[in-house]
Amino acid sequence: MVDVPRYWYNIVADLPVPLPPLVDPLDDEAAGDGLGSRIGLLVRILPSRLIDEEYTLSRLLPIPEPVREAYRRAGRPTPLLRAEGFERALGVSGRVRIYYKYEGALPTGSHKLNTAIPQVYYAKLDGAVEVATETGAGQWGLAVSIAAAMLGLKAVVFMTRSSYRSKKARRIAMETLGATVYPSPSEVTEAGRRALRENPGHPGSLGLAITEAIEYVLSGERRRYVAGSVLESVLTHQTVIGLEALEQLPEEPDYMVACVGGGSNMGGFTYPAIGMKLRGEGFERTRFVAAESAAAPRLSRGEYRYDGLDTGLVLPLARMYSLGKDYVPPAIHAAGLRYHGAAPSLSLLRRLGLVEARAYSQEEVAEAARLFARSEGLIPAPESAHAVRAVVDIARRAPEGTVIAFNLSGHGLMDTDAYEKLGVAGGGS
Amino acid sequence: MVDVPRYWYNIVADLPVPLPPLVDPLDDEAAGDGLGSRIGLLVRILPSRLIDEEYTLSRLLPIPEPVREAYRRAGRPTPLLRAEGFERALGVSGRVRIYYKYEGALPTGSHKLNTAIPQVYYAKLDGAVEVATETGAGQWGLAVSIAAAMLGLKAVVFMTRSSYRSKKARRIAMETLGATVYPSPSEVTEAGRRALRENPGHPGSLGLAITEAIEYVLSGERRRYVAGSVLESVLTHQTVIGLEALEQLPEEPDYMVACVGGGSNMGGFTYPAIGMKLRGEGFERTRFVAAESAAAPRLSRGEYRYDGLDTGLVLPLARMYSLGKDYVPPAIHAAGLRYHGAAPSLSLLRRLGLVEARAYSQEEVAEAARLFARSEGLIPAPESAHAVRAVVDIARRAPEGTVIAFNLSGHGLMDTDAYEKLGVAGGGS
Amino acid sequence: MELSRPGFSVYLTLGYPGPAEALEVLRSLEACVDFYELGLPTRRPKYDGPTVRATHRRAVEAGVEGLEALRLLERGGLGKPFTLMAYLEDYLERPGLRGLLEEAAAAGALCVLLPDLPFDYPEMLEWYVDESLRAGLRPCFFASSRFPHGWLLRYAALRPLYIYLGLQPATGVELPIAVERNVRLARRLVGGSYLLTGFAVRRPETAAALIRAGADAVVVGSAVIRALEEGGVGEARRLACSIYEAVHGAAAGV
Amino acid sequence: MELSRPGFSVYLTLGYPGPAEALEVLRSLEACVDFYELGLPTRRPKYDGPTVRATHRRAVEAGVEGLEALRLLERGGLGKPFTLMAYLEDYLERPGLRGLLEEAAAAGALCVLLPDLPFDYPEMLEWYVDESLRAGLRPCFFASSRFPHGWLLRYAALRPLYIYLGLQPATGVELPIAVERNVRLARRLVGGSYLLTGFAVRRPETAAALIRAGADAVVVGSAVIRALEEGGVGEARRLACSIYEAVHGAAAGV
Ligand SMILES: Cc1ncc(COP(=O)(O)O)c(C=O)c1O
Ligand SMILES: Cc1ncc(COP(=O)(O)O)c(C=O)c1O
Repeated sequence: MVDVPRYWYNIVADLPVPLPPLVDPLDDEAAGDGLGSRIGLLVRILPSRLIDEEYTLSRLLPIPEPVREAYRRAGRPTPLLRAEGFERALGVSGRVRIYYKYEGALPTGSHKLNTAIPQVYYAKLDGAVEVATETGAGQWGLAVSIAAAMLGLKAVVFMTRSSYRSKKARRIAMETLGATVYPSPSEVTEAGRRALRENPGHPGSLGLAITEAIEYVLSGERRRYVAGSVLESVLTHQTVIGLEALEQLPEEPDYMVACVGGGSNMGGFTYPAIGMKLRGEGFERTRFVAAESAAAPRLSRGEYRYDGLDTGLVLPLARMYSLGKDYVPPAIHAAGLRYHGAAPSLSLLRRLGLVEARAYSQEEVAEAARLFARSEGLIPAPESAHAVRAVVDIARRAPEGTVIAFNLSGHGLMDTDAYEKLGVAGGGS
Repeated sequence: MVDVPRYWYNIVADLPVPLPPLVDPLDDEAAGDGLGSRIGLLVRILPSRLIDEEYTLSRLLPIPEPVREAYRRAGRPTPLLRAEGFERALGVSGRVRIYYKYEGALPTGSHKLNTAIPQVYYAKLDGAVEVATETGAGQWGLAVSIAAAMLGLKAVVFMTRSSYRSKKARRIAMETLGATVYPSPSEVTEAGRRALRENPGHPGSLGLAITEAIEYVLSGERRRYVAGSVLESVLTHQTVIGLEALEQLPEEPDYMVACVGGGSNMGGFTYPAIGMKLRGEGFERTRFVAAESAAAPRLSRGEYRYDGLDTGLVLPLARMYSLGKDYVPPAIHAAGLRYHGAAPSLSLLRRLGLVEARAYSQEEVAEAARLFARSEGLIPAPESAHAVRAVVDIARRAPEGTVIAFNLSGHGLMDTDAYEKLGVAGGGS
Repeated sequence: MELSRPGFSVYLTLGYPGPAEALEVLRSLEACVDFYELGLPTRRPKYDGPTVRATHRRAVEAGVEGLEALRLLERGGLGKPFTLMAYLEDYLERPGLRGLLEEAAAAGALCVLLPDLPFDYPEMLEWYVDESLRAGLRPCFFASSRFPHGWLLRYAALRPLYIYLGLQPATGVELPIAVERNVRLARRLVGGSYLLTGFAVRRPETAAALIRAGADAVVVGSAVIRALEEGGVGEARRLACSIYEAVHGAAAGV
Repeated sequence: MELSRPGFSVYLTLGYPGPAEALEVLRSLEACVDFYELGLPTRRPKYDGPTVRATHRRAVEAGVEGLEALRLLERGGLGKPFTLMAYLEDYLERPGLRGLLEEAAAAGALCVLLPDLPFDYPEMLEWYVDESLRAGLRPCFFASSRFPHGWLLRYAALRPLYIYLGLQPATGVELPIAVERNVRLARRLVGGSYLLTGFAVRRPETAAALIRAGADAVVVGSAVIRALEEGGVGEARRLACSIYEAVHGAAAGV
């Protein structure tokens, strides 16, 4: 039986070209907000050990024993399943074999817990008593709330206003776990108040919610910001997914597919395999496919350049595919895919052609989710359903013997409002 | 590492006195509904193999390999966790050790899948294409919907009307999985129409929903009814919980605690240990505590006698603690505990003093749920929170060195409406 | 006295089809039974299936109830041994367990089977045994197919005339239960005790299979009653004889 | 020519604190450096931290930018070897990489470190090496503390004057990074190559620890600049000398 890995995998060590660094905005002096270097500011924002993991030459990072233990408590390793029902429903039985890693098995219902646990643990090592963060659909906020409850810290979550309204169940779940949840833009921070002044009906964006969470952290003592995606260290934590999958997969897939918000579940699922490919140890013919939302198609349509990680530029800039830090995506149900950028390493791999990207509309994704739910018995999260959709496309056109593996990053039991509105519930079968 | 058990445990073989049989109502001829013997009718209602498991002299029942495989897919064995955070929050650290089995780790979020899988599988063996059942909060209906989707059958669920309204997320989840969900009382069956005529505002009851589901099964071809609790065979299926727990528990508990609706999670969790006690193989000093709702306190206040399993008396009578088959409990949030009776074997054990019962009000349960969520990071289902409440009581008064194990039968991520109304979300921590 | 091995028995409610015909019907089956099982008519045949329940109702409606039914046997008696079946509930107050057993002994019964005793009066088991012996009867015990192993062992230790294993949840109702597995399990538990099996047996093959699975004897009730209803005494006799032969053939290895 | 092992270097932007004082400041540190690292002033010091960025701005505002800064060295030169740091971006169009390197060689530099080359122009690595050699320079390479192992191996194979490991995300900004672990790892990968470490070193003990962890040399920039700003040349010199001694002491096993 597969055990929880002892190390996370840091793909930066194996990239074919160096990863452009995070940088300060060059006009920082001009900004005059008194915060100084954004790079320097990280030390007041992020847990120390996370910073160290962000800047390491190590290929393998030891998972601290308390984190491994918490992973086990939370149900890691998660299962890798063969999607036989889905293969039948797609009419590709016997021709195409489909596997999926099921991160919805974690108690928050998504992969987000994989990094929430170490980050909250690191914050605690720093003596923090509060962790703050942003959230879209609430998967990340819920994961942080759980990790905080497990480790005895208080969680403060800035939830994009559109989701604050539509994902009420997740919000209340966070509150039940003791977290304080603010709709973003909020009245709690200067950045939030400014956004509300400019647009009282602002639906919120992840970029803005990040700025708010960081402002909250900087304005008090013993607080740390925890990051839901995009940072290399976060993707590194998520590699538990892929490392387990390598042990579990009975055969090398022709395709490995995941959805992309900030890139953490995609990175977590695929990097260990991409690393083997880069080192010439396998996966030579495997294609890596990122499924994103047509509402925020940064990898398909964004520009590869330095841009702000957050709207308020409190964080450094990163070179990545971006739709612009001020982009406010439509309020789609897959709120976790509404981020304007994609993790620098994933962006680089995309630029190098090692990762492909496909963008899908909410409607075509819903159809795939419906098919999957009814044939496999698991309701995909609206985010994860994008990966399902990509698998449908690939499988239908694939030649005999094709093997597809994808990451089902979360379940959608708390996203039923979305499925009702999208007409996935009910109807014929 | 613990594997999925190969056998279920049938406590009937070890009971200190014989279990009273299910019987026909003696005035059946008079009933004149043309359905004849209720015992005889079972063959048209239940999956054949379930009937055989209901009437077996075997102590151990082999788990069919496809069911074991599905258990593994679904994430069995589920974890057994030490509640250190909760111990601290209770102020009993170092004095009392608390363990819990976490059935919320299953994809439906509760133990119900443990019996949904074999029952739907057995229905399929009979050539059925549809399975019908009742549900309260929707945990059972959701489990059946998942099992049906996994195995390619159609699920039809009669959901008590009060929950149909309040547990919208679970209803839509079922529909997303392809199930048809009717509010009970419904217009679909004669029993439903009759109840609505008598009381147009009828909130529904599990007993009535059972009658409706069975009427639905009897009025069509290739349909089977699947039972969410109460039947011995259902409790037997649930013993995977306790059998795993016996392997996982590092020490023999002084108390084993579970909530009781029909009795299936209580039976599943405790019977393997009670069996050892009855056979003189251990657990001599362990006390077994059933936590029920003060809104349906059958074990604490009910009468031990023959009563209908369902309101319409379509099923045989069972000797059990009952509040009367026509009892309509208040519409509490823990809808899964609203059943009027308790499984015959559990009732018998209660009568023999081998199981104790305690009933709690919704409010005192909510307080315990809040404490648990904030200290352990897992939100208990409102049903399971009754067990948590009992543990609080026991732990606070327990002498040094007391060991308590309880079954966390499900998570409450889809019951946030309840926690919001009960004031568990938000507030101080 | 011990019962023959293998054994075949027919169950009938005493007083059915009517006070006048009851004895005659029983006698007509005599060649094809090793012993009879006779039910004392009751208004509450609580653990019986619909067919047997109807015979109780018929007898009671014809004015035959409880121990009175034994009078029907006075008119000449039976050519084969018999045991009685009665619900203890009916006799506890009057005439009491002792009275019931004494009257049964006086009527020539070998034992009185009390199907409600294990479920409703489990604490009276030893008392029942003592009283049976005192009355000159052997004890007979009822077990269902969901029954504690400890009780089967206990039964066996009490040296009964037979242990009656109810194969189905109720008489005359056939559900898809692996009855042979249950017989094999029961046999392992009861050791050398005489194991009588019944409830819803209606075909010679089933009876033969039960014997092969380890039963000592088979009893048929509802099926014979239905045959009687549908085809009269001749039909009932044909059925009984075919099962009798199957039972004896199975034991001989046929 | 090879650099001394161990080595200590000071980084200053050429033209800072002003065109007039730059050379004087450098010379005042001469006794306590093994070599200098001099930055060509730029308007876009994109990978530098705030302290170094300010020196670029000061130089540019004083009218010293890019290769023009080399003129400052003509006024008498330095008593220790030096290497240059420049952003390739500034020179690609005019005068081109070749022009940059030729002018650097003419000014007496040992190599030109291009910190943006690996990130922004990775495909130009070999070209840079060729052009450096052609101009009579050795190549120098920049690496960050999140860097592909393959590139460190590749660097080492290209026989550079040094490989510069940027210990922190930007110059002068100290984050809680286990820099010694990174130095040990880098050393394993670069073999015998000359490993220069820098970014935010500001204390003698840190420098000594880096040498013990496997670095060949340490360079200090922002800390010296801050000392200069706060305490003038004397303070800058005291800091440089204390670190110089720590570096040499550490190598001697002190
Ligand atoms: C279930 C799920 N999948 C995917 C994502 C997208 O994030 P990432 O790309 O970092 O995995 C989210 C974000 O909220 C999510 O909740
Ligand atoms: C989570 C949970 N626990 C417990 C119960 C009570 O049922 P039982 O007593 O059969 O376990 C239910 C019923 O719906 C439930 O959903």
